[in-house]
Amino acid sequence: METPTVLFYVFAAGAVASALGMVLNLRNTVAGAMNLVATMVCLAGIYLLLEAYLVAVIQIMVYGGAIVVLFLFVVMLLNLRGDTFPPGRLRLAKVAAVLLVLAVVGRGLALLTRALPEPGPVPEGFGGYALLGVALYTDYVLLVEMASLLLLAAIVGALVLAKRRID
Amino acid sequence: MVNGATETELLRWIPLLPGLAAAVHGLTLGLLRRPLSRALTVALSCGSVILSFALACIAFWRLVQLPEGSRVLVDNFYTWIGAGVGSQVVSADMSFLVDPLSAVMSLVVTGVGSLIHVYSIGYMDEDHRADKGFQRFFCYLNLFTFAMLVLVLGDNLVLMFLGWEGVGLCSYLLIGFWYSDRWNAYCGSKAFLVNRIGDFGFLVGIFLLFSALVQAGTPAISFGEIERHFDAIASATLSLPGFLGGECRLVNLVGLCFFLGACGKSAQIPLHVWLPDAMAGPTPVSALIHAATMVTAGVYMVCRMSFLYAAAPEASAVVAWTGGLTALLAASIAVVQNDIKKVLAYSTVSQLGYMFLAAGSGAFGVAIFHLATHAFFKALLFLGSGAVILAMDHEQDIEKMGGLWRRIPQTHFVFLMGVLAISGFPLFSGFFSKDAILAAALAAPLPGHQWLYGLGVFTAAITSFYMFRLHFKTFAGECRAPAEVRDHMREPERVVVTPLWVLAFFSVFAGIAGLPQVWGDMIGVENSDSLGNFLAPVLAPGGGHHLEHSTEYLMAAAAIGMGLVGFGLAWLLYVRQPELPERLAAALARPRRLLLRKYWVDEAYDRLFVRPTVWLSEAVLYRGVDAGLIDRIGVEGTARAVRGAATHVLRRAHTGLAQSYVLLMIAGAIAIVGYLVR
Amino acid sequence: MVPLDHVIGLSAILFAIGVLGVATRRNLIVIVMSIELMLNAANLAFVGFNRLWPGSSGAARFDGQVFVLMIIAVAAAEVAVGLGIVISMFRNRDSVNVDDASLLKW
Amino acid sequence: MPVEVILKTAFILLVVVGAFAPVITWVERKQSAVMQDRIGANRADVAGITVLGLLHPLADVIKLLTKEDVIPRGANRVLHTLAPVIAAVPAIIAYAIIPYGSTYTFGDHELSLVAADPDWGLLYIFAIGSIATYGTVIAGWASNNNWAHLGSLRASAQMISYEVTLGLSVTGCFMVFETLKLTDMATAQDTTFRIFGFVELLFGLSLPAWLERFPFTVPAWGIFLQPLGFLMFLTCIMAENKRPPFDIPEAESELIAGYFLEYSGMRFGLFFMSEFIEVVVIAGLVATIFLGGWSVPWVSQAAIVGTVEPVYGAGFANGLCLLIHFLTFLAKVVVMIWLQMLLRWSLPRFRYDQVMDLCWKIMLPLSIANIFATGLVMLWIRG
Repeated sequence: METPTVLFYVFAAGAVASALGMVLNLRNTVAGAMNLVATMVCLAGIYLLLEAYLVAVIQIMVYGGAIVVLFLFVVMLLNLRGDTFPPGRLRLAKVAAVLLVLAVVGRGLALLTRALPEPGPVPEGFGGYALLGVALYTDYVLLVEMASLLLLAAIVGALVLAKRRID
Repeated sequence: MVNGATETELLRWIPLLPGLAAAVHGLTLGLLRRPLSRALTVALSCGSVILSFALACIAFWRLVQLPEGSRVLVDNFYTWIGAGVGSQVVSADMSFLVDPLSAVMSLVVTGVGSLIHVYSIGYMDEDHRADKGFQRFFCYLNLFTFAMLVLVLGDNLVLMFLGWEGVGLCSYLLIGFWYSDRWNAYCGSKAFLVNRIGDFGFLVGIFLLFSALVQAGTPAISFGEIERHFDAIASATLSLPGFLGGECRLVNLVGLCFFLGACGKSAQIPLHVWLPDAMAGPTPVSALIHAATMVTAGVYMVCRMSFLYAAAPEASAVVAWTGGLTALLAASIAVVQNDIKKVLAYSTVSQLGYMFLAAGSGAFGVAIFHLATHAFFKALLFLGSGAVILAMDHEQDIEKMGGLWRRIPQTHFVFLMGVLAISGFPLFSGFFSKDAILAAALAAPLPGHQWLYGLGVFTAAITSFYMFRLHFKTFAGECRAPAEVRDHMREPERVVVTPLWVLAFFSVFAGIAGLPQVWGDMIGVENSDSLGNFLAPVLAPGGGHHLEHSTEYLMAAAAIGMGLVGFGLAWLLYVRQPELPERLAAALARPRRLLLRKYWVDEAYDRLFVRPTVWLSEAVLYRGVDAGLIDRIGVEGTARAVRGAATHVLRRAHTGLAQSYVLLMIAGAIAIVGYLVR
Repeated sequence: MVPLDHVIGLSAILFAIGVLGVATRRNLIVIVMSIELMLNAANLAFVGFNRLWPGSSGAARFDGQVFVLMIIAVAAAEVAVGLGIVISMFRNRDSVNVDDASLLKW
Repeated sequence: MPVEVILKTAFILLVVVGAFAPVITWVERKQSAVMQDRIGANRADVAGITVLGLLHPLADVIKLLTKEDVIPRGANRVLHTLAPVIAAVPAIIAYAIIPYGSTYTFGDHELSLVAADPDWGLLYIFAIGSIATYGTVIAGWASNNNWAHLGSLRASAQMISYEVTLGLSVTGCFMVFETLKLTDMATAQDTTFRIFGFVELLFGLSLPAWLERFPFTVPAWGIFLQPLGFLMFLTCIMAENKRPPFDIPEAESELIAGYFLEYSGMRFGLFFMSEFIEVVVIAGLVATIFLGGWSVPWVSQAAIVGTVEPVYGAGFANGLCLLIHFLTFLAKVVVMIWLQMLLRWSLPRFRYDQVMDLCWKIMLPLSIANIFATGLVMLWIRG
């Protein structure tokens, strides 16, 4: 196998393992968050292999650098050391859900055996910041504006939600 | 877009300047909730309108520089509404057009508008009512100027309609400017509603015309395009339901629809009822909107569509006859009015009737000529009456005036100039324009054109009579005002009087611009009708037969004679023998009552339209449909059904455990995806 | 060459893991993290498909990658609001257990 | 993998990690001694030879390596072990993309003095920097100590806040140089611009003759093109490094030592080292983006090579050029390190709210204004 293919499987295994690590780590939220970071980094590696360079960097910058740090920040702010909850009331339903999801994923993976075509060569500058930036500020400029508006709304919303009321 | 037109970016600023000023006013009033300082308001408003006047002058100058055949300036600002594909593409552009017709109109609008803006500085400042809103007034006034200029300069029907509605709105706002008085607000609503009827007609006309053009395969909405493709639909017919007369020529129908719009805006029978009540607004408003500019929009529109009316003789006949009858009826009502502004209002209706008489007779240029002269002398008369009202401390009843010529001589003099002009005193502007109208009526290719001429001449006599009656009762004789008013009476300040002098100058001399050829021949001037010649390329040629010069001299003599009769009668009744009118009133009680009640038109409308509508709204629509159907069954019924379902069924699904909802959601998603993938 | 159907398969697996996290974990923070994981899975699919149809030279297509950038922006907004909710819930109910957020039930 | 890359990597590691960082610890000691009017850092000796105190770093390493490695009770063992690594690795690998020389032609071989030169250049630094946050945050959390906990809370807030402004402050440079690649940036700065050129642009006049006679040219360095950007970038990146005056996560007087309170031995050493490595990285970055990198002011590479080549041949010319460039770059880095030391020992520590206010209320609006102004000027100049 070529190097990229090997790397892909390495990253894929890492991503799955760390994702499972996040979901199954019942005791330690911080460890879960660190697993999430690992997933993000693995995915960024896969993005690089898929020649989506800007997306890969932004994945690390935003997900790794901002979003998960926020999670950690909140965990630390609330000082959540243990994650022990009283037994829930939906255990049977949850088991059913797990089985259902697994079945569906299995079915979905089975569909993938009719392989996708081999990707062709990419054009010059594909995935680089220059072309992507041009695309963002011409074809997708409305999207960018909408995103900015959304972020503004989120900032305001988060402030209103989280600010301490001063009586 | 007109071929061979000269592009210029100048034109957009003519309407935009007042529009921006209005926007600034509106924003400061609406957002800051604190008026700007008086000086700033004045500078902004008057400055913008005067600048706009200057731009209009520049545009006019450039237009004149162009060779005669291609005197068209356009400014395609941006595409406002685009529609259609391929050969069917059509767009209503935010595009302004200055051709001779709109050049004259824009000069009148901005010129008279500037003077009235300046006049308003003084007039509104002396207004001491509780709800005075100096800046609000100027805001509306600017907005009006903007809308009027859009109407005049718009190069397509849609844009014209935009301005058309805009001026209607401003008219409403300004009539009800002192809205704390319910009567004013009522008058504003009345004007608005009556105008809506006309607007509806206009709109239907636009739709008819457009759909006909689309069916002919040449969709067009701008005037130039419509005119170019007009031949395709000139002979089209439209089948109407039987009770409406079956087959009908499309142009006639469109012409009538447009004329209905013009009736509403220009207060012609049967939609004339709003204009006298519109006098509830401040006097500058009456002068600007309800005398000089907005009410003439109908005339302008008919002239703008002159090619259509030229091809629709039946519609033209209706226009001419409506105009003639309106002229007569309004003049007759004016004879008995005692409110100084009401007299002028009816006089305006009457003069507008003259304009339509001319337009209907095919003499569109003459209509515009009279429009311009009327704008000057009627604005002068209104502003003069405003000065009188100011001097009389807001008294409008001429029964309580009299003898004012000694106390306010300047106002008296300019007012007299206006009276002479409107009465058709020889060599004054009104003389020439009215004479031209009468000549056009006599020469019109219409059934009963002699009768139309007779109507016009008779109306001229009445006009002269009521105008001199107004003048004598206001300025002559003894002062009947209360002592405290009489003693404090003085000439208004300079900012009020100066516009009057300017307008008086034009009232007297504006006739020269459109001196009919017959008088030109007399004094040896070639092509003396410079206005008519200037306008000729854009207006459809009138179809009337030519009149002999001798006939025209005779007609002029007749008109002068009629004017003198009216003057003499007024002099006899109100100066010579002031006790005679009362005796006459007693003797002619019934006709007088008919005139005082304005031929019972308002009452008839009230019975016929207003009350049934109110009843229908109240009993059927409100109690039946709204309260019964929508509220009881629709709103409350739905609520009850939902509540019932929720309490008995849906409550079970509400476990309060977020994850149970998540599970349901996942199940749903799996179901959907499963269905899609299968 | 990266096998694209395995990329899509990985995306599906990660998404499923995220769904499991949302469905089974009761820690609100972990639930939000699992949602992030699901978004990432979608991103992976987008990037993969974009790689499959990269456009031609001079006319490169970035629909998938632009989508990913937008999803990242949305995710940032979502996290900000979501964690704001977590904090306010912790402040009011002294817990991050979703089962405790049940005041509005019948 | 080509040998060249391995050699360059080894060179960087040797210079930066092996030489610079230890020396800087010594420089810091000396600097503090100077600032505090004492002699300082002159005791460590090998057989009586002190070498100006340069042996102190060596002594430090020996001490740190031999100390007991303590993991406190209740700490998360894995994360506690992992944290210093996460902190140190990004600092070291960040240096990979900083060019310490231009591209030189030897025969048919092109030698580019940079270990890695990805298209997305500076974004790499941002990505690395964002990962570095975790080291700090995890360290405080895993220590199971309230002071450490507070320190990492502060650190996380401070670092994500300043990352925003960091990116925005340098955007002006992206716009001016029209690239994200650090090598391209350095090359773009290897030129000059006429200081009064804007007069011609602004008024459409040519310069008066008496002014024209002076060679009023300035190196086209980032610091002259983006003075505000330079100040803000320096501030932000120093705040990212959490050294005084931005050391509120450590804040000896309040939090004892902040997030690495519970670390000892070489684990502490890693935190300690990464801080100094970052100082070098910062110096290198700032020198590259704002001080022209390897470029010699007023003398471009083409000028050097063009002058020497006819006399001594192409190989020698390029070699000489390489040497000059590398030394220039080294000099700039040293200047920037000195500047950081000076600031670190001159300014008192900010309060926490001051740090946040500085970021969100002053730097963020300023950096956005800078971007707008840059854009406007560029539009104006380029029509």
